[in-house]
Amino acid sequence: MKVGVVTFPGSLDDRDAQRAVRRAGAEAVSLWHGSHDLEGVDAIVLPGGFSYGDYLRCGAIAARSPIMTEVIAAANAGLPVLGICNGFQILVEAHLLPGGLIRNNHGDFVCRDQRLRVENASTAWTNGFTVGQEITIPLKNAEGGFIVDAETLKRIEGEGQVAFRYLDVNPNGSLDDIAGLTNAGGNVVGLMPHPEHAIEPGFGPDTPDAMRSGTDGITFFTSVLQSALARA
Amino acid sequence: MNALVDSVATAEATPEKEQPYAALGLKADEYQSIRDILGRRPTSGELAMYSVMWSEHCSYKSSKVWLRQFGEKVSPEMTKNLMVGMGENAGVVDIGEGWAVTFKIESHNHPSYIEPFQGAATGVGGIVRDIISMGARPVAVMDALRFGAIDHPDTARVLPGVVSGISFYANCLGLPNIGGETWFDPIYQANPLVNALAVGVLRHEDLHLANAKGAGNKVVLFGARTGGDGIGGASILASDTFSAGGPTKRPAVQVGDPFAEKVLIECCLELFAGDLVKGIQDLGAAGISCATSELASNGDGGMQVSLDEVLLRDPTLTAEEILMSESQERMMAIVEPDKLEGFLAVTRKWDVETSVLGEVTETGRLIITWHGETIVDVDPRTVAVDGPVYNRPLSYPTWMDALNADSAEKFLRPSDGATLREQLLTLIGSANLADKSWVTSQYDRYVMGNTALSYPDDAGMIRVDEESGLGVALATDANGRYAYLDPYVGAQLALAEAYRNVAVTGATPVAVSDCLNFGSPENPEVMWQFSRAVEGLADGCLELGIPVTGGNVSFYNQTGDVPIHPTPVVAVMGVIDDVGRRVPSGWQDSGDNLYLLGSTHLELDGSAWAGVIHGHLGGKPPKPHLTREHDLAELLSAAAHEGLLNAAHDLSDGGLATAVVDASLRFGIGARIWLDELLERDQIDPLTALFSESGARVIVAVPREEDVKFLRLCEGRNYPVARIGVTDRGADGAGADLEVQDLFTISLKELRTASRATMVEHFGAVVGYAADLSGSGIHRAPGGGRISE
Amino acid sequence: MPTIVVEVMPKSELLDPAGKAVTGALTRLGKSEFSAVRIGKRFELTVDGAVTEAILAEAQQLADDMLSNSVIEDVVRVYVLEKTVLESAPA
Amino acid sequence: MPTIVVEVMPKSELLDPAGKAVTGALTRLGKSEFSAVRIGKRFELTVDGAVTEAILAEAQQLADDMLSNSVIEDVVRVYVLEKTVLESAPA
Ligand SMILES: Nc1ncnc2c1ncn2[C@@H]1O[C@H](COP(=O)(O)OP(=O)(O)O)[C@@H](O)[C@H]1O
Ligand SMILES: [Mg+2]
Repeated sequence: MKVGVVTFPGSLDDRDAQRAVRRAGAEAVSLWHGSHDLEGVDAIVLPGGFSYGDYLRCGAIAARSPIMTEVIAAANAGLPVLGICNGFQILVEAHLLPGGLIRNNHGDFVCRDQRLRVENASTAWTNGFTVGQEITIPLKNAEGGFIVDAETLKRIEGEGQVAFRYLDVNPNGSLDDIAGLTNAGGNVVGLMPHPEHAIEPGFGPDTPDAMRSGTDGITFFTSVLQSALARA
Repeated sequence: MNALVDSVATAEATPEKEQPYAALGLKADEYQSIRDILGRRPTSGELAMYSVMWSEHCSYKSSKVWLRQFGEKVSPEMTKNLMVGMGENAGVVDIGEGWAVTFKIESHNHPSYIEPFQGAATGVGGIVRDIISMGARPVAVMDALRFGAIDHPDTARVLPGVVSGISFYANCLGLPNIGGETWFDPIYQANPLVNALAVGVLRHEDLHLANAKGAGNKVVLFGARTGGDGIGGASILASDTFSAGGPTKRPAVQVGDPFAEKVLIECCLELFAGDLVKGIQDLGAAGISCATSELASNGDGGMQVSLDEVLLRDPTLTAEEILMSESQERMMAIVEPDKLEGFLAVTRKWDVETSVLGEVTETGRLIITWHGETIVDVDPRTVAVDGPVYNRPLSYPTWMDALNADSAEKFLRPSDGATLREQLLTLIGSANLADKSWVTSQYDRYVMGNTALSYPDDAGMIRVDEESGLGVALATDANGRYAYLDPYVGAQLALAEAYRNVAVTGATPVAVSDCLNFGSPENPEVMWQFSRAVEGLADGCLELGIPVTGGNVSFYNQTGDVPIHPTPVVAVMGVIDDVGRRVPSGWQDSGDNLYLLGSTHLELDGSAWAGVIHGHLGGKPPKPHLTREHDLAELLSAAAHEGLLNAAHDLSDGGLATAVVDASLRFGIGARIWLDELLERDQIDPLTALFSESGARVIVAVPREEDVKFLRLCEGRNYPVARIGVTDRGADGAGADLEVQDLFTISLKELRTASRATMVEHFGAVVGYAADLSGSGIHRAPGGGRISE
Repeated sequence: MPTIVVEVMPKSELLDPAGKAVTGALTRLGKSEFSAVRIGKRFELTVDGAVTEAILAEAQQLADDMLSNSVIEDVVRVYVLEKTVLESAPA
Repeated sequence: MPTIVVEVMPKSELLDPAGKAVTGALTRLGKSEFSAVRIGKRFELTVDGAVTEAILAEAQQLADDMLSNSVIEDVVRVYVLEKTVLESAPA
C-alpha cells in the first residue's frame, strides 16, 4: 500500500508524516505541490507546517496549488485524505471540510500534549479506535480555532462529522471543543493535533506509563491500511 | 563619467571631498588608514563597506586580541574531533558514525529592544543561515534571554514580543526549540539580551566552506530581494548605544520572513546534495559588503561583481545602500559555470529569485561596478580580515574590592522549619526560578520527530541517526551575578553549569560555543571584565578538555553609562551514542533512592537566596571545580550507560532545595529528604545545605535494584556521594509531598502553584494550567519499563 | 501606479477572538466609549497600467475567491484608491 | 451604532512577507496585471453614542499607540463609517 505525503513550500512535518506511514507498515510516497500526478497512491496525507508562511490565511494559498485539483477530485471519489494541522487548514480552504480555522482565542502559538476523545471511529483514518476512546496527541499551532455558522454546526454535530474533541482544556477556543472533523463519506479527516508525533516510544507525549512513550497517533496510519485492505 | 556615481575615477579626481565617516561610525584614524590602504580617498561605496566591516560587530576589533586564547589554549585531544574550528561561519565537530554537528550562538540584543518581535525573529533567522552555510541541515534552536525586572512595564512590552518573535520564526522554519534561559534583572532594563543558538547536522562528506575559489566561477545572489531595511543596522544598531543614534533615513529594523528562509534551507540543501555549488555564504550584518569581501578573502582573493544585477525590492536604493542593506533571507553562492543551469533549475523549483552578480577572478582585487562605473576597487582582505585591532586599556574596577568584601555571610541563616519552608516557597516563585512554561509552551518542541529531551529538562537532546540512536545534547548557561562578582570565575561557572547540564542527561560534553555580552569596550573597567571572562573561559575549556568552536561578542550593552553585568553565555554540546539511554531531570518512579553527588560548602554569595531573600549581591562567587566537574560527567555517563539512573538533575540557582522541587514537579512524584548525614559530613547548617550553590553537584534517583552497582561506581571513582532521601508518589489519591525531615513538608500542589503563579501574574495565562494543577504526572506502576523501546 | 483596495472583515455572526482581545484591552484601559472592535484585512493591489472595468472586475473576483474565505469572511469593499483621499485623516 | 474605521498598512519601505506571498501566488495563477500586493489591517471600532470630535481624536490616538506599531506600520486613515457608502462596491 502506498500513502502519498504532499510537500508544499513551507511544509514542515512532511518527513515526519512519511516516517509515521513507514512505521505503520506502508510505503511513503513524496508528492510535490506543483505536480498534477498523484502517482497512484492509495491514500494521501496533507502534512503540518506553514505552507506559504500561512500569510494570507492558513492553508489558503496551498489549497489553490496544482496538486490540490487532483486531491480534491480524488477525495470526492472516495480516496482517503488526512489533513494534519496545516493540512486540516488546507482541507477547509479547499472546502473538503466545513468551517474555518482562525487565530487561537488567546492569541498565541501553543505546544502541548493534548488529550482528545474519539467521536467517530468509522472513518478511514479512525477505524482502529473505539468511540469514546481517550487519546493523547501533541498539539502545536497558532491558528486552530474552529468556527462555523450555527446551522452548519448543528448539521455536522447531528451527522457525526465531529471526529475528535478536546478533553480537559480547549486550547484554541474551537466551537464545541472540536479538534477534528470528517466529511460525510468518512474518507476525508482533518484535525489540528499531530498524530505523526505520537508514533514512536521516546519521542511522543508523556503517558502514565513512562515519559514520552505515547504512541496513540500510529492508529491513524494503521487504520487507513486496514480500510484499504477492506476496500481491496 | 556618471555624475551621480562616486566612482574610483571621481575619488581620484576629488581627493579633498569631505566624507561623513564619523556618522558612519569610523574614527578619524580609521578613516585615515582607509585612505592609506587605498592610496586615495575611498569612494562612498568603499566607505560604506569599510565602515560596516570595520564596525565592532563585524570586525571584533576590541575583542580579537583576547579571543585568540580560544585557539591557543588547546590540547591535541581537544582538537582531534574538530573538523572546522573558530573563524568560520560555525564550528563543526565530528560526532562519529560519519556524522558531524555544527552549532553556534549569536546575539541580537539591540534590535530586540527597538522592535522585540522582529528583532528576535531575525536573530533566529541569522543564526540559522550560519548553520546552512556549512552544508548542514538545521535541526534545533535554543534561546538564552535576559530581561529587566519582571514587574517593569517595559518588560511587559519586550518579553512577549521577543518570545513571540522567536516562536513565530523558529516554528515556521520547522525547528524544534529544545531549551534556553529566561532571566530577569533590573540591570538589563533598557538592554535585554536575546541570544539565539542553532544546531545543524551533516554527513562528513557534506561539509562545505564559504570561499570564492576558481577564477571564472560565478558569484550568485539568491533568496529575498534587497530592500532598504536595516541599513546602518550593523554599525548603528549593533555597536552603539541608543543615545548616540546616528542619522538614518531608511528604517533601521529588518522584517523577517521565515517562510522565505524555510524555502531557502530546502533549496540550499538540494544545491549541496546535487553538488551544484562550491560554497554558500549567508548574508547577515553588512549584507553584500560582508559576503563579497569574506568570500573573496577566503578564496583566491579576486572577485568582480555588478550591483546592477542585484534584484531590488525598492528601485530607489543607492549603490551604497545596496552594499549595506541587511535585508534578511539572502545567500550568496559560488557556482562553476557549467553547473549554473542546474543551480538555476533548483532555485526555480523552490521559487527562489536568483541573479548572477559576477565572477571570481585572480586579480586579488574586489571590484564592484554600478551603472558602468567602478565604485569599489579594493583588496578584500583589507575589508574583511585586516581591519583595525585594538588593545584597549583595562582597569581593575575601583569598586571591586569593596564588592567582594561584602559577603552574604552577614545575613542570619535561620534553621527553623517554618522559616526555611517560607524561604523555599519565595525562592521557587521568584522570577528567575519560576516555571517558564509561559515561554516554552509557545515553542514547537516536536517538529522533526527527533526531540529526545527539551523543556524542562536540563539540556535539550536531538536524535541524529534514526538507526543507531546517536544524538547530541545542548545546554546554555550564564550567571551575570556571578560574573559581576568575578568575571573570570563567573565565566567558568557558566561553562561548568552548561557542561553539567549536558552531563546529567547521560551525554558526554564535547564542544563549546559562546556569546559574550558586555558593556562598552571603551570603558576600561568593562574591558577588564571582558578580558577576565575570556581568560576564565579559555582556561576552563582547557581544564575540561573541550574546545570553543565559535561564538559571538556583543559589546555596548549598557544604558547610559551603566553597563550590564558581564554576561558570558556558554553553550555546551555533548554526544550520546543512544538517545534511548537519556536521563530526565525528574523522578519517574516511587521508591528510588536519592543520592547527592559532590560536596556542599558555605557558598551563598551571589546566590539566588542572597538575591531573592535579601536583595543582596556581593562577596565572591562559588569556587569552580572543573576537574571534579569532569569526573562527575564521566561518572554520570557511565551510570547512564549502565542504566543505573532514573533521574539526574544538576544543582545550580537555588541549590539543593530548588533542585528537588524541580525534580519532584517534573512528573508529579514527591520525595522524602533527610539532611543529617550531609550536615555532619560537610559541616554545614541546614540553610547552607538547602540553598548553597556549590558547584560539581548533582542529585540522582537510583532504582533500588541498582543501588549496589551505583555505589560501587561512585566509590571506584572516589566521588563524594550521600544518600539523602527517597522518592515517594504519596498515598493513593492524596497527591504527593516534598518532605524535608524534621524541617518541613510542602505538597507538590502548593509548590506547583507557587512556581507557576509568577509568569502568569505578569504576562497572562498559560493554556492548560487551570485544568491540570494536580500535574500531568507519570503514574507508572512500580517497576515499570525503561524509557527506551 | 494605480492601486486597488480590497477590504475584508470577519463575518459578523462569527467569533473574532482578536477583535475581542482588543476590546478587552480597551475596557481595561478605561476606554469604554468603544464598545466593540473587529479586525479585518486591507489589501492594496498595485496595478500595472490603467484600471479598466475588466481589471476592477478581476480584482472583485480575486477578492471573493482568494483574498477572502466566504465561509468566514465578507468582502466589504473593492475600490480604486484616490491618492488625494489617502493623505488626509478623517474623511 | 456608529463605527470608526482605522486602516493600518505595513510601512512601504519594509518587507511585507504576507503581501509578497500573495503576489507570488497571483503570478503563479497567471494574474500578472497585479504587480504587487500589500496586506494591512482594517479595524472597526463600534462607538456607544455619537461620534464627537473628542472621540475621533481618541480613536486616532489609539490607532497610533495601540492598534499599530509605529516602528513597522503606518496608520493610513481614521474615519467615521458612512453606512450608505459601505453597502455598494467600487466607490
Ligand atoms: N527562553 C527559553 N527557551 C527555551 N527553554 C527555556 C527558556 N527559558 C528556560 N527554558 C528551559 O527551562 C528549563 C529550566 O531553565 P533553567 O532554570 O535556566 O535551567 P538550569 O538551571 O538547568 O540551567 C530548562 O529546560 C530550560 O531549557
Ligand atoms: Mg539544570
